[in-house]
Amino acid sequence: GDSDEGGESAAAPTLRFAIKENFAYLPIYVMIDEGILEKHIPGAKLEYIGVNSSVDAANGVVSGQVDATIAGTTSFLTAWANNVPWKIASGSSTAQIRLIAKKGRYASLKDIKPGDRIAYPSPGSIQEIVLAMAAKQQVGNAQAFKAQLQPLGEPDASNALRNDGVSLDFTQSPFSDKLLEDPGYEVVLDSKDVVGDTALGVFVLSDKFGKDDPSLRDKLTKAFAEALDLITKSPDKAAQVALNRKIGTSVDANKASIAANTYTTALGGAENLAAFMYQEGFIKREAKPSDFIDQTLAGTR
Amino acid sequence: MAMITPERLLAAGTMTDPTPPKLLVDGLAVRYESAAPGQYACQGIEFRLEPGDRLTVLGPTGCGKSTMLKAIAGYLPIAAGRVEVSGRAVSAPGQDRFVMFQEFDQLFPWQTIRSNIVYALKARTKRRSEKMRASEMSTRADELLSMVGLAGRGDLYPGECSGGMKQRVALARALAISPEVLLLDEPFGALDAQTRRRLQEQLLGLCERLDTTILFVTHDIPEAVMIGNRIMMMSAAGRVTNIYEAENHDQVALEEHLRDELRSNQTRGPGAQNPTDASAPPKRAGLLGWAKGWR
Amino acid sequence: MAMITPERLLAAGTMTDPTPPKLLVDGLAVRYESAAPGQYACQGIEFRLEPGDRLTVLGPTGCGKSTMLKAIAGYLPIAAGRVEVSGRAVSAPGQDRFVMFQEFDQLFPWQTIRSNIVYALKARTKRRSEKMRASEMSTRADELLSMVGLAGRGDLYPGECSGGMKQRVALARALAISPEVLLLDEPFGALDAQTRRRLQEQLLGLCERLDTTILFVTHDIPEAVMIGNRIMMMSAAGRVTNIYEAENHDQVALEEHLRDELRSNQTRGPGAQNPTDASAPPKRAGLLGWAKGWR
Amino acid sequence: MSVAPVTPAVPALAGARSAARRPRHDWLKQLLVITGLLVVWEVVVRVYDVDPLILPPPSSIAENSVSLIADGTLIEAAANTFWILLQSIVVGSAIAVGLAAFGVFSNFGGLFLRTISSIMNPLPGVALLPLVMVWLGFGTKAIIAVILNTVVWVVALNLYTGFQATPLTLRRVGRSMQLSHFRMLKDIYLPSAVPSALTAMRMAWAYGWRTVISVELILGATAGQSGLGSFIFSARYNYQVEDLFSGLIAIIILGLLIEQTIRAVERRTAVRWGLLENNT
Amino acid sequence: MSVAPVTPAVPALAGARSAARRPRHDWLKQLLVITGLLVVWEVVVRVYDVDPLILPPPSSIAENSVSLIADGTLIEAAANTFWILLQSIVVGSAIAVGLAAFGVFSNFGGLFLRTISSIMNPLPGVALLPLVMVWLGFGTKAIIAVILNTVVWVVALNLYTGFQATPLTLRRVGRSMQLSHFRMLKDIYLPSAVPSALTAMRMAWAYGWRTVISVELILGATAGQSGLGSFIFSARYNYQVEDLFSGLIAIIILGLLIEQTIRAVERRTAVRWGLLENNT
Ligand SMILES: Nc1ncnc2c1ncn2[C@@H]1O[C@H](COP(=O)(O)OP(=O)(O)OP(=O)(O)O)[C@@H](O)[C@H]1O
Ligand SMILES: Nc1ncnc2c1ncn2[C@@H]1O[C@H](COP(=O)(O)OP(=O)(O)OP(=O)(O)O)[C@@H](O)[C@H]1O
Ligand SMILES: [Mg+2]
Ligand SMILES: [Mg+2]
Repeated sequence: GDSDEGGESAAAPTLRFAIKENFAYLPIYVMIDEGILEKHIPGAKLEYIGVNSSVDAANGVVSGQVDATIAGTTSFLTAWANNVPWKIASGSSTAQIRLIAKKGRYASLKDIKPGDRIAYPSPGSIQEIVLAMAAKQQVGNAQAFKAQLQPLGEPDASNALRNDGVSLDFTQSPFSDKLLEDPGYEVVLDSKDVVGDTALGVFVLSDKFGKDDPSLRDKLTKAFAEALDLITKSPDKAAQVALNRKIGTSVDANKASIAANTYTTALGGAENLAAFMYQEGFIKREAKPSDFIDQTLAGTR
Repeated sequence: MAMITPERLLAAGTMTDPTPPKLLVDGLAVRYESAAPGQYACQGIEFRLEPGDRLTVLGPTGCGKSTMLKAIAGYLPIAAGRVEVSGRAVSAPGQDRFVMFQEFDQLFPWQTIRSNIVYALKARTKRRSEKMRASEMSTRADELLSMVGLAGRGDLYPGECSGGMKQRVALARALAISPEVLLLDEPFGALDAQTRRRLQEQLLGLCERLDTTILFVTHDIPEAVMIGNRIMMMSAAGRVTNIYEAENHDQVALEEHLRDELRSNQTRGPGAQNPTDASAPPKRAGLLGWAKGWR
Repeated sequence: MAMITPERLLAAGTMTDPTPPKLLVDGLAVRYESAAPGQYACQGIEFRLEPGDRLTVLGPTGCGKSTMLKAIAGYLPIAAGRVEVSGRAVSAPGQDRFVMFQEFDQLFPWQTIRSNIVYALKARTKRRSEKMRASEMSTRADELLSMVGLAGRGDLYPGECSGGMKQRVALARALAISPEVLLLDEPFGALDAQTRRRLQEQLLGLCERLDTTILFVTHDIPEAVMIGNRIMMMSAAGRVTNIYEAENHDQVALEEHLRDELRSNQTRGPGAQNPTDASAPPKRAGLLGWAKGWR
Repeated sequence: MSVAPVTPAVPALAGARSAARRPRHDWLKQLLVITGLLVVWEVVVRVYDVDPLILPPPSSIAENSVSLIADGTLIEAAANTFWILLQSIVVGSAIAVGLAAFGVFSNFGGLFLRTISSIMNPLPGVALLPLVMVWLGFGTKAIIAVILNTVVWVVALNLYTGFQATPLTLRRVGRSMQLSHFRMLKDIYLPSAVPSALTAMRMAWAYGWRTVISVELILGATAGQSGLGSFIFSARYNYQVEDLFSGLIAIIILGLLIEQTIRAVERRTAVRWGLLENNT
Repeated sequence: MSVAPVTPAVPALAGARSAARRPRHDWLKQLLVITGLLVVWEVVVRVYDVDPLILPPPSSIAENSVSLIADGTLIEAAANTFWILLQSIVVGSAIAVGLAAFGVFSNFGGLFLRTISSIMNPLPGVALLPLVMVWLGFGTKAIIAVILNTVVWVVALNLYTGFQATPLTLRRVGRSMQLSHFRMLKDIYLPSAVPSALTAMRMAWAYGWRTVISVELILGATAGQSGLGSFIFSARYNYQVEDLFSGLIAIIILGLLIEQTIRAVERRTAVRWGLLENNT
């Protein structure tokens, strides 16, 4: 179509998103399915690239097949520190991550005994870093629980917690919600108490994206911000989008999951996370916000 | 030429002998699954062998001799009739009968020929709860090997043996089992005249001393007459035509008679399919002419 | 008994005949890898065959007859000497020579016996750029089958054939290839006297009409004398002892002589390993006694 | 010669005893085995009181499967994945035949095949994925490439063993007929390796399924086309355990159909030719 | 009889021509193959200018590997995983021998083996994981269970084919000797199935490695003991691509050593007995 903003670009651009069917990626689905992207970049061709983790997405960025995705902040930083050419365009969500255990066993991290196993998604994930920060605060040693970590995807981790395969599960919604429906479980640690409102999911653009037409980066980021806005204002619509995309089981359940997160462009606290990771040796490259946040987009956020 | 008359067939049903025969075959018929319905590879086979009997079997190629042997050994399902060893009806293989096959691949290729025989000795002693030390077994294996002319070659693998050597090892192995009834399928077919003669004599000597009962398939008429105390002739249709007592006949006349009978047994007979009628000298000029024109 | 003298060996080096012979074997020696150093399965084999020559080979079991055939066919590396077909030195297998093996497993088990022969016909026509329609091939295959007494049985698989039937199919296949030199390893060993006689005659007739050169290993002395226009005798050590021209001798006397020579060739001879000396009648009372006491 | 042949009477032959030995109702017996397994499953689930989130009883899976089949979801997903797998196995087997032939026709080839397969075979998908993604992108081509790496080695190694075990005499006959390498392969090595080849097919399908299921999640969750792998994973993520098992049952049924096909081929070839014992 | 035997003179035999045919320096040739592959790799990386985050050149991997070996990390991880794999393969092969024997000794057994393996074999790990965790928890036992599911079917199917292909005559000899089922298995079926069994071993190791690597991450990163799988995965998640490849190279080297062992066994058994052609 002929839009006032994109009129000069000769051919319609192709946007390639690395996605996965879960709530972290909801803003991208909403941006597309609610016509927001079409409004900002008319006629854009879309390609979806299913990924299993941020590592796959990063590899896609390296090989030039992925333009944009949502990544965990810490996963992003690990990749960035290893020279993956991508930058944060915007915050996405402050997903609520909770360490859950059976009721009455752990008042704080201090009660965790050496034999207890803690399930978490994968090395380098937000959970690992948040746990390290909490360990530093509560026990005085960031690496205190390193040897007890059990990488375990969901829903295996929740099932393992139910069956005493692990003692604690560091997980996010909807899995945490599902567990907490059962009064036999309680939250031992909430990410909010450790890192506050830090954006734990970030919207990331490949450095190569928009080489020919730098305005695309700007347009896409604006569209993304609008999608976040829509999720916050009309969670029903967003819940329906999720369901259409085979995420979640019902609109009501989805609304609850959406409510558990804050979808916002704010990036507050990412600097602290980066500094902590560098300080504790999780990354080897000193991370200054000006290096990993797309400065040209500062105004759009 | 002397007058030759065959003995009556020793049908089991008509017998009233109180001690059971070593081997009784009564109305045996065998049918392969893939064969046409009603077509038997051998049929109506009837004979009885007393201890020490040596029955040699003659018959045109493909007439069912090996099939009969395999059925007696218990490898093939019996379509009709029965087989008894010392009065026990048998339908599965057992150490009371042991077969030396016509094929060259009956030795275990993963054992030296000595070990092949030692293995048979072990199987035998285990079965009969006898006791024999390993060194003793090895010695006996070597004795058996030297008996079949393979002294000092026990370390060869079957794959390193000539055809005739393999067959001799197979014979030695059968002797090692020392079964009640020895079933031999053309055991000397791959041997030169000299070695063959020597092994025939060895076998005869052994049978006489041990009273071993043998069933011996061969294509060599003099061999049949020399080895057998009784000679059985089969027709192309897989039936027994006659059984002769060797001692009742002049050897030369019997051989001549058998030659004639074998000739007349070449076709499958009335009612059966007639594979070819080529007992006449080759008159198929057409066929030869074809081959000539073709080169 | 007539006086028998062997012909001189036809050593190739002494020949000045301008036309090359059909098959020239000159100083051939073969050694198996697993054999002791310096031990040859056959050695010093020398002969030359003109078109239509039929050389039959006799020798004690395990003396190296099959080995020699396989080396001439090009399957085994030659340790010394050379093999020439029509003047061309050969070291790999080819359609100019074709082997019928001693073993029973030489047919393709996945094809009916007719298809086995049709396959050979195809290989032949392809090689010689001849043309033959499929239906024609099938007809010729059936002709060949009926020639070996298997008319109407072309649809059997090799696994459904008796030993003798398999060998006859193998012979028919070799004839289908119609090579310059036919190498036959005991082709009639598994046949009854009657069928054997018929096939001998068929083979002779065919060879005479087609001038096929054949090398024919057998254990049957009368067969060797009947088939061969020349007869070669080998010793246990794998050497040629003598070659006889059949037409120069009285048949009965020659057979008798060959029998004697075979007897004296049983041992490996001076310098070679002597596997056993059991040509005497079995006097091994110890061995037989052992077996007796043991039952 | 005055010999009257004495022909013993052939007893009346029922013919039934040996005729009934042929393998019949094979699938019926197989059904029996499966029913047995299902009963064991149902009983275990009930006796150990297994959480249905971990292992639901077959009865409730069956119910669920019926509805999934009715609305076409399952069949479409299975068909998509099956099609990809079929392509991969055809291509992979062709490559494998080439490799195995190279291995058997040349000494160096044998060494090469054994070396490269002992290098490539144990490499987990994680090592190949980045490369595959770079060179083939994230679509069907990439999935096929990863499955190929599974299929090729299993088929090539089995075929190579089968080729090597071809009886020497048969190989010699072929050489004397001066068959080309191609004809040696087609007419001698392959028929004689049929038992190994069929085992290879069995395993290629099995490992192919495993691979396609796990790879689809990573590479194939592309919008338009959804296969059985994505179906299973999304069922798993959404705690629709019955859906998950319905997906697995689709795999199993396809696997059994393939087994029946292979078995039929086996009976018509290897068993008929006497290369394999027939014990159905 | 006055026949003077005429013995032709045997020409002087060098003996060298045929003696040098035995397979020697096999590993040297293998090294050559591997060097060739490495050179191809290095050239491809340089020519296509592949990002080292995706595929580093062998030279830099080598450097990295040396330091990892020097500090013991790699060797310890490899040893841990190898040990688990070895145990699984021994146990798995034992089970497989039992299944294959059951399959060949009874008609029902054959049907059962084919049915259950065509059910179990294609099941991806995702289906088994929840059950394994419930019943065996985390740790070595669970890892072994998952690897067993890989090993058992591949070995059982190959052995079953090998058993079935045992020549009829040899089986008949065994039956006439009235060998027990155990002896039939040990002395007739197994030796005759050695070529299939060795192929099975090759594949069991290969697929075992694949499985252990992916399963270790999920089930086995137990506190004290860290295996090659965890090593590789943490390398991958931390973008230490050179570490990842060093881990893979450890797998490859172990794979080559195993191949050499299997090859030696093969030469001493199947090739020596004439069951397999020897083309080294
Ligand atoms: N496995 C089989 N399936 C079907 N038919 C068979 C099978 N084996 C043999 N036959 C058929 O049975 C008949 C008898 O075969 P058998 O092997 O008993 O003959 P034979 O008398 O031993 O012959 P030979 O002297 O040639 O060895 C033949 O017509 C043959 O075609
Ligand atoms: N593959 C082999 N490896 C090692 N030695 C072998 C091999 N094949 C045969 N031999 C040996 O070579 C010698 C000759 O064997 P060959 O098969 O040529 O004998 P033959 O004359 O054909 O005997 P037969 O008449 O018994 O068939 C024998 O001593 C045998 O042990
Ligand atoms: Mg027979
Ligand atoms: Mg021979």
